[in-house]
Amino acid sequence: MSAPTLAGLTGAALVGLGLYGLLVHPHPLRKLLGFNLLGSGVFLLFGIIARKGAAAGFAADPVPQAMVITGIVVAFCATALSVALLLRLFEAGGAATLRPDVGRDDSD
Amino acid sequence: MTEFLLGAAGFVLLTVAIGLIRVLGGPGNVDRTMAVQLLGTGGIAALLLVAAATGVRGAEDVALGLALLAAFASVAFVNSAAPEDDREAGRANE
Amino acid sequence: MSVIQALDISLAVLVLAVAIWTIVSRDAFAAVVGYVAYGLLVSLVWVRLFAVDVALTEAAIGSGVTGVLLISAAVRLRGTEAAVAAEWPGAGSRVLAAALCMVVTAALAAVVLTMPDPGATLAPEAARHLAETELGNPVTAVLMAFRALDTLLEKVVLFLAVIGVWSLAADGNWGGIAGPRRATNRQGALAFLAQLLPPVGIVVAIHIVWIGANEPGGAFQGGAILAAMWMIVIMARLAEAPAIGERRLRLALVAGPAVFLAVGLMGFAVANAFLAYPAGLAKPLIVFVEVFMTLSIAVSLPMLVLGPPDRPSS
Amino acid sequence: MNFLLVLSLVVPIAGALLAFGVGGRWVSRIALATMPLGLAIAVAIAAGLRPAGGSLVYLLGGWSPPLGVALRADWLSALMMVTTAVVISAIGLFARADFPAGMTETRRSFAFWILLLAVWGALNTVFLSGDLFTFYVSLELLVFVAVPLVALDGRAETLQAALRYLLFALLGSVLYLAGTGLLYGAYGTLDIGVLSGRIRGEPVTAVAVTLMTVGLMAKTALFPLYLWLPAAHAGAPAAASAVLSALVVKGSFFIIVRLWFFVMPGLAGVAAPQLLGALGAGAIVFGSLLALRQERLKLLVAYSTVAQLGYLFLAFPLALDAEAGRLIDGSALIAGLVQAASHATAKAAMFMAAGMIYVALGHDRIAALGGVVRTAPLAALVFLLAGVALIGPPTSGVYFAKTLFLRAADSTHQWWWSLVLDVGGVLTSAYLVMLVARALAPADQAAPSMAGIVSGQQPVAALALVLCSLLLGLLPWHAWLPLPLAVTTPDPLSLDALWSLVWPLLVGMALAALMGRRQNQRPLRMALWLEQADHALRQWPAAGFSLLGLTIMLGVALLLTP
Repeated sequence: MSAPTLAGLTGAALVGLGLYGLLVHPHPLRKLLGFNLLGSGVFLLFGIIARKGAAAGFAADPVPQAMVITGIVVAFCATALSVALLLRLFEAGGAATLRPDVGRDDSD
Repeated sequence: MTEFLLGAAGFVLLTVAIGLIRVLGGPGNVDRTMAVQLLGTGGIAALLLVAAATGVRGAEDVALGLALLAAFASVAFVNSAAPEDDREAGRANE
Repeated sequence: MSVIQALDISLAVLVLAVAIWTIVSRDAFAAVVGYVAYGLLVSLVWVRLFAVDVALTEAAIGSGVTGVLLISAAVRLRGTEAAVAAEWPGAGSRVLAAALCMVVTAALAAVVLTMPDPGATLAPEAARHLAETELGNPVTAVLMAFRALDTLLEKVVLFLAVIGVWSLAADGNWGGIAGPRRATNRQGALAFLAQLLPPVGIVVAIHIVWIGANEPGGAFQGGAILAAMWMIVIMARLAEAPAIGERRLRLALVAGPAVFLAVGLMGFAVANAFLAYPAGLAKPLIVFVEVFMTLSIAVSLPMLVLGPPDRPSS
Repeated sequence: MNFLLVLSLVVPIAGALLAFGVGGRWVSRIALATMPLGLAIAVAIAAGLRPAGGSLVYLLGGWSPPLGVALRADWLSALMMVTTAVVISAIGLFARADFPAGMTETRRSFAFWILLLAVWGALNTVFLSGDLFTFYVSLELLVFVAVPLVALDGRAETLQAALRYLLFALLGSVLYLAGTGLLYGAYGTLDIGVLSGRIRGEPVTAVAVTLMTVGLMAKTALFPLYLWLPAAHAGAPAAASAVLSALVVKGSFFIIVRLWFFVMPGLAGVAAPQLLGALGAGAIVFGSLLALRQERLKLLVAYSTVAQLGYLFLAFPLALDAEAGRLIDGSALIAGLVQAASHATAKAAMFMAAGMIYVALGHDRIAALGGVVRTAPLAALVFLLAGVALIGPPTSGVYFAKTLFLRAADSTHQWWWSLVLDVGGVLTSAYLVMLVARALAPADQAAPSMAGIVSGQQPVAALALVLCSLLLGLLPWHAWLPLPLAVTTPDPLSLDALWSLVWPLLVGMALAALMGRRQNQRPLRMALWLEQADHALRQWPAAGFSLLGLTIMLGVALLLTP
């Protein structure tokens, strides 16, 4: 199996793992880790596409590479904003849960 | 020569893997932070070996970046893991 | 099986193992450390995919700065895990969720395995027009010329992220000093490291920005390293974090997108299209824009990691 | 002429950067000064598209696709851009009182005005982009605008709502990005025009389109993926809620439209559009019934958004030409977009009215709305008119859209969608009738203590928007749309027109009486089930299952398409 295919399969597996972490793990920080794994799996899919697009003397297609760089930057910004929100939520409410306030509109 | 470089990279990666198993398990957070240092050094070695063997240009800069940022991660750990009372003292001082 | 294949497979196994660790580990801090290790390993994978620019970005952002951000968050959120643990869905739900996620993975794996080789590509197009950009690095050409709008908008994303983080401040702290208060201990190894590393880091960062035009590297990777150096200095308490009301800070934050936008608008007049560069001046203009983008990145990243202002400026 | 496309996104973004650089009192001035400019640009672009069915193209940097990125304006872009410009300008006018420019810079007003400009730039990018990856970046721009707006008040519950929104929206973006990458890998381009010529009905297309569509549905909060919407839209300040509910969710909807109608119109098959329509129908019924069960006015309006978003997705099954086997960008799509524009104007006004009522009464508990007609007569009037606009009297955009939808349902022999439309009208009437009944009740004895005073400009801005929505049906649409359309406005005093207005109100009254909240009375068991289902769907595990299940259903539907 070639290196790009292997990387692509790793990416596919990471997408599943990240998705599971993001959807199932209750702690927001761990959801965020899941999101980052998911994103990085998607980027690896771009990586295999770039590598299989090697042509014209380039070892990899530059267009998907550029998109991944943009994607990594955006993912970082997203992580930073989430962390800031989470820490602020923790300070304001003393808890770090995403469960919607039970009973506010179901109390009766 | 290529095979030798790759073999060496594989060996480094193997030691890193074994180290990771030991280190990620803890028990303390300091132990775990060592995992990052371990990979910082081991990863750079493996990276340079692989790059040399496969003829990837520009990998030296990745190695430089990794070296700086692995150190940076440790700094962040030391910084955020500073004992609470130290912080309280700081608060009182200012 | 050749040596390189064995190496690729063990690398993939290692990446997946660390990724699984970050999901299943009980302790949030351990998971975050696992994630930092994961980022380092993934940048190795990127080198294997001959995408050195991406490897550099992943090393700098994906594991470096993100790692620091998450490590400090994990430390500050110590003790919140026990309360949240009660919200775990039941075992049946978890198995079902895992099965559904596996379906997604299987679909993607099938796509990967049936992907044609060589696949569709824009590399020949990029190669044909590379000379017009006067650059040697095709990735930089895509980022700064062919798809310049996306890069410009990405810088606006970064700018908005800073506003988003700042907007979480308490009202009374607006304009104050970014980030939580730090103790004033100036002694020790940390301070020494913070004096030792930055000179090296600054040189490396300038090198990476400069060669970005022709070799792997560029504004973001260089800017990220500069940002890391500044953060080390702040963390070691050798310098105070800036107040977010400071004019200089604000100008530095918008310099990158603003200069990019201005040069792009200049294209209307001198190169008959928005975001076009006049012939013969493309490379100098691109480097000019990249210098300001590096500055903005080097200032934005620490703002994002430090968090909203926590106290009024004196 | 074509350079206007560039200006329409550059002007608001440059305004945001400038406002940030200058700071202080200038932030709101720069934002307000940008508004007439942006409005003029949007109108000029729309005017430039006047020979119906035309389009404008701008090649950025002079690079042509597939390597470069192109901006394209057509009638969809023009309609949405003008709507956005009008709504943003009205919100700007409305927000002047809530986010004043004082001598010292304040956090709320600094962030709000810059974000308002940024959301404009992001939306114009969405409407003009001809490139799938530029869509991704602009989607992210929208996230980074919307989340801080939700959290602007800084209370713990709004912070939590913002975090839930952020995480779910990020998930949506990543899924969208994955699909984009797969399409690029398969066809070597991201340009919509080039891609539509190359795309084929292969498994990779099915997987990519599934991931992208589900990601975008999560961002549009299409039922059942709305876990983040009620708390986020109800918790933000009124002006911000108006931006979020009227505009931001339309951005991701617009990209779904671009993807299905302009990238792969021939590959949608029969099952997948029906599935999208069914989710829309689910949203209409579920969202409206839940709106009836809310205790707070802003939550009611938010659930009404969940319901109204459902209408937009009826465009997919109704646009399907079964014989040709493709989605036609004809009257059903026009109906969908006019519905989007009508909802944008009416809902923005509704949130403004809810905000003014909150200020006037000091609370927004529906049970204690009595006397609002005297305390805040203008706000109550705007709210009522906005509700009427959503039901759709003959001059309104909603009526125009509904007529086209019904006509499409008729001509494609899909009677069930007409039924959905009728039920939707009845349900909308139901919560409006319930609110009117509450508002006309005598005032509470306890005098409102926290009450404030609504500034004079605010009702004017809201009223202007509501009138836009109410009169949208009278616009000479045929000048812009790609096909000749004649929706004759019936004589509003004719018996038919009156009856079509009265019967939903009557049935709505009955429903409101049955399902609404009343004191000292046990609610129907069905109402309790609904609330439990809603509560479950707003939890992460259930939302996750819905998302994964939808992914698999849509994927199977697309894979099985011949």
